[in-house]
Amino acid sequence: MSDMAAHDAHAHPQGFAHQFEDAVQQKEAGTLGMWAFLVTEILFFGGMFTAYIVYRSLHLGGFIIGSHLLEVKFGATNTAVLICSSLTMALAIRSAQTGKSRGAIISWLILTMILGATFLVVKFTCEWYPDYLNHIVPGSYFGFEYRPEWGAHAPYVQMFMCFYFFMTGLHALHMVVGLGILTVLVIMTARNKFSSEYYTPLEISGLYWHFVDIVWIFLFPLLYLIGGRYPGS
Amino acid sequence: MSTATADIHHDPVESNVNYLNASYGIKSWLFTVDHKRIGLMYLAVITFMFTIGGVAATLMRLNLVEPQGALVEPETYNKLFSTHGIIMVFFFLVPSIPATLGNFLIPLMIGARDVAFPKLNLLSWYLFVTGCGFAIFAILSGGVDTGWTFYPPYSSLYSHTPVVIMALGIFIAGFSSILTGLNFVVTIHKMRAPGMTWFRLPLFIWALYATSLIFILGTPVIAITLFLLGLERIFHVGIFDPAIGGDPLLFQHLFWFYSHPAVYIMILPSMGVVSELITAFSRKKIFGYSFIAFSSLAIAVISFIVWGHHMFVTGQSVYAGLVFSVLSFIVAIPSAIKVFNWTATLYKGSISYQAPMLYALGFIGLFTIGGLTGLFLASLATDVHLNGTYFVVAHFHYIMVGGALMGYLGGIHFWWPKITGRMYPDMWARIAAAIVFIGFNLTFFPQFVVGYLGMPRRYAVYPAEFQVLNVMSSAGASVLAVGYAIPLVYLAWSMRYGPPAGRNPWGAKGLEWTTLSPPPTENFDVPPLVTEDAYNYAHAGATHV
Amino acid sequence: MIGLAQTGLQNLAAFALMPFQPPEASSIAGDVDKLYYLLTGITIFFGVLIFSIIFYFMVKYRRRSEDEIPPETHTSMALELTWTIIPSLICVGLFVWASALYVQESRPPASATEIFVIGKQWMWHLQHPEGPREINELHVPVNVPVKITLTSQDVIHDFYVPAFRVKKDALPGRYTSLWFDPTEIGTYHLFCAQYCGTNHGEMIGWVYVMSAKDYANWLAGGEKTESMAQQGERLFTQYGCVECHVAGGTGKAPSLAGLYGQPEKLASGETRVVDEALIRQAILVPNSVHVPNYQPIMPTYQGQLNEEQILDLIAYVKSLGSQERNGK
Amino acid sequence: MSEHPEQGGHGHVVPVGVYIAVFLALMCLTALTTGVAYIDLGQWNTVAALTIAVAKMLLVVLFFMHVKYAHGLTKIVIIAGFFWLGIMITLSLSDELTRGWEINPAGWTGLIPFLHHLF
Repeated sequence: MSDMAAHDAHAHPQGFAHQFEDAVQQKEAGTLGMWAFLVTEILFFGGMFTAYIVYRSLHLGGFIIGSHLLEVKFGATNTAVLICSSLTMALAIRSAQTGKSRGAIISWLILTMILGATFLVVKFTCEWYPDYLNHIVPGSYFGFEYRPEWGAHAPYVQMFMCFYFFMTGLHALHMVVGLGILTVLVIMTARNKFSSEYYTPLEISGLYWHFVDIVWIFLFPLLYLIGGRYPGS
Repeated sequence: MSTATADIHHDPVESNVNYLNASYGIKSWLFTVDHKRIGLMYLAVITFMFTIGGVAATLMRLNLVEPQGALVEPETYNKLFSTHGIIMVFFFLVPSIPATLGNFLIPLMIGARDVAFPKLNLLSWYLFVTGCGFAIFAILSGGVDTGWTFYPPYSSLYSHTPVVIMALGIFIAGFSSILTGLNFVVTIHKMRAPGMTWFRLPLFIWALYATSLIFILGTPVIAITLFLLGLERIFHVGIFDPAIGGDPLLFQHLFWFYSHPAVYIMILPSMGVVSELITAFSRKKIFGYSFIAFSSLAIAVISFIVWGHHMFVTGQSVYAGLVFSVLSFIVAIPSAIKVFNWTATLYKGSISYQAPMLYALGFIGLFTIGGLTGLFLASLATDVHLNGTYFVVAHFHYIMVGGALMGYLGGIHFWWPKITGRMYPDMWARIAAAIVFIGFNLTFFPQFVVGYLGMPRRYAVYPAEFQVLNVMSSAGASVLAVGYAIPLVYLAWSMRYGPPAGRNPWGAKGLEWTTLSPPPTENFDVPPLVTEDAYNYAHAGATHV
Repeated sequence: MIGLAQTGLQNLAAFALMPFQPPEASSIAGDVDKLYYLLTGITIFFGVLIFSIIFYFMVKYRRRSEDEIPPETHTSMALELTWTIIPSLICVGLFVWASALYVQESRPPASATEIFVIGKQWMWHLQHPEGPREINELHVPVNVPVKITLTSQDVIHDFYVPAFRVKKDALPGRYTSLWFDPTEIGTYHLFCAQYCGTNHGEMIGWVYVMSAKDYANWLAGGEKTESMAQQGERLFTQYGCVECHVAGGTGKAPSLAGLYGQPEKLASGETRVVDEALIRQAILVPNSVHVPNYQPIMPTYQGQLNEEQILDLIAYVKSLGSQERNGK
Repeated sequence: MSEHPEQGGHGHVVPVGVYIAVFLALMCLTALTTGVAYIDLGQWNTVAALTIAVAKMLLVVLFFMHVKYAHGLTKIVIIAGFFWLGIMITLSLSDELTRGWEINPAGWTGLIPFLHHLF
């Protein structure tokens, strides 16, 4: 039993869990765990991307018409907003790494949250709500009747809109979860839980936030830009 | 794997504090983060779920005694086989060995104090229980009638049963699988004791590592697929709907991308258990350690590229059929390698026939038949005839029940003394193992025949000429049910009245046998240091420092 | 219970006489059975091999004393390679044989007569090109290859005749096909082999394989009906198709004569062979298969025609093709 | 298990300048991908959009997510994720895109009669 006592007597940094040998092992385990989780996220979104690719190759015409119902300016703006939020998230972690004050970390985190919220506000007010009014949300009132200019592609336009709402909806859900995580991080930082020695929760939450950004980096061209936007496309 | 200091403790009566008596009360279980207690909590829940699935199976077999249905209406029969499939696959077989024995044994076998993320482990259990809750709620509110495969458009647009609730249950239980797999992978990578190199790991750990990879890589796909199915069902428009250009076969692709590897989630841990049992009861080092270890990984990888063999007759392209057929043949090879190596391990061994070994030998026999009949289904031309018949039912029951369940029971019997600290009556256990083996074959062998004769599966009523074989099958099922009931009795009895087991009742190798039975909360009284390969039975007497 | 025992006994008698395979009633059934028996042989061989080795070891190397420590055996690379390579070679052989047979099964002979089958919960609807329509019964002449074209009106079904060793799903919104050449006169089961809902187990019928003479009598004996192509021609006029698709190609839309089975260049640039799927698509989603030199003005007939009517129209278009070819 | 000396309990501290440079590159690429969509490149529009998206992803993964400085295991985990996604997409497409293919053209199925001679 002597080793158990020795183990407990070790001076461990805050946040240390009993099952680990030392802080390095704990940090590596946490990071590997998060990456493994992100792999499951890749395949979770991947199921939808696979379906998207299959149908896009079968019904390209309808997908292009559907894509043109979306506003590039909002998609591009939101892409920029998310990239900014990734930068601020990276800087928040860097502040913790370099032992900056709590205030600095919290400022970067709050800035990240504001940018994330901006994304969601643009999504809801500028895109989904007008879409609802324009009857391009799939379902019984889709397009009232199919618009005549869609011709025979009309069913596939509806298919595209299914993808648009399912994919952006799932992405937005991840954004909301991300905002929740950031809120927890702000509270933890305020309670002085992190230091330049221990900031694993910040680091792995950052991985999650960047992952959500990456999903959008692919959604933007796939949903808004496919088939081109040039005249006659 | 003796440890540097294991010989210090020889006292056979070790009645000190262990994980079971460290604290008492329901709260001490519901809020525990001890991997051993969580393993036992899984054991309780999946035994309950197994009972539900088993009752459904019993009612099905009773109904099929008569061609016109002896018991229930077709509608009820459809709900019975759906319930049986869903409960047994998603709520029993998938979590069976990983969540119970895996949780209990991984830290013990690699010499760690706990898994990497104990709280996440508890969360996984709660997710699983929540999933079970939704599934049971779906059953109580009528039950679903889609089969466990949920093929649209039947499940999305035509079925009048609570499909969404059941799918939600599976979705939530799926996240339990994902988090368990993630926990195991990190634990095996980062928490091994000093000296426990990759090639000193017990093969059970290799098998569970491979299983965890499938959990991580496959389960998210079934989650998103059922999510999309749920959306389609709720909004009556969705991406599998042929009316808007959707392809019902795409659902099948996504579904089997997970569900074929899921078969290996069930069988790989059993293979790991069998590797442990064969070595322990023949006192031999495993024959071809690295071949068995890498065949587990090979199976995990190849299992992801063979799913199209479920779809040879669905209107999948002929070219894809050819590709999936050749890939399916490839996955047979690593399984064959394992069987040959287990057999070779027995050579010149010192073989004893205690109950766990009987299960292991039963596993090899039944798995061999299950695996070889898989060749009939990987072969395109014979699959066309056999797909969707009772031949398939018999084949996958030989794998999942004859294989996975035999391995699970063998593992439970092998590690029961470690889990509870007490022995069960070996004679009863041997009788139960024999009854299970005989009952199983009586139940499922006739199904190969009736399948080749052309009887499709999922028939509530069937042409009269198939009756004899169905009656044989139903009779076998009653024997099988007895075989499953007996262990429940004597294992429960042994928890209170069984003789104390001591640290290592089987004389087996492995770190888990060097600690107390039951183990203390932090697993090892002496921190383990590993200095030799796994299964080093030939040098049992030698002490390594 | 006595009644149950009685039927049980009768069935036991039938069982004793029953071979362990369904009747071989099509040209490929024998080939499939040969492969099946080879596979069974392989299974028995390896099963017996492994069981007897294990059994031998179990007896020979049983534990004789409690403290027995057996000698160490070392892994043999030669052995590992042997039991990796031999099963691999067997698998390659099986794959090649089974696939050759499967490709043969997937290619209907050009001479096959075509029968259209629609699955719906829970019955089979079968249409002969000569006109007769059947429900859950299929009459075919012996030794004439038959191509079955399948679709479904609701969920996925599966057309399965064990005696012919053929099976294929019937999918909503798509055509799939299978073929067989019945070689034995008799009556055989037709099953639905894909779970399709409540009465899936009752979605079964019979295939009657008849001599040429009996078949001719059966055809003549039924009510006099129009052929599918004739019914299709009526629909072609009734729905106004004929106003644009004028023979000779002078109308607003291309002539359909001689089109079936020919490659056709589409406005999108791709070339597709005109088959059942393409005609169906042209009726339901016209612009997706629009051809050059014509305005994309054809309206969709989605929701106006049911599956049977679409099949009639396809039969009509096909009959135009064969007239043309016959004319040449 | 401490075979990664460069980790030593501290993550790699990326200079602020690198973050800013990556950020600017990401913004430029976003502008570029939007701009390219308004130029008619035919089939190449899709290729361009996806290439730029992959480039952006790599920037985020390597720098913001510190993978450039991480040890091999992390990289293997990520590659495995995308590899499995690739399996799912490729094999699904292998069915969906070949359904219309003729089963009896000259091609390699010409082998079939030959195989029949063998058996």
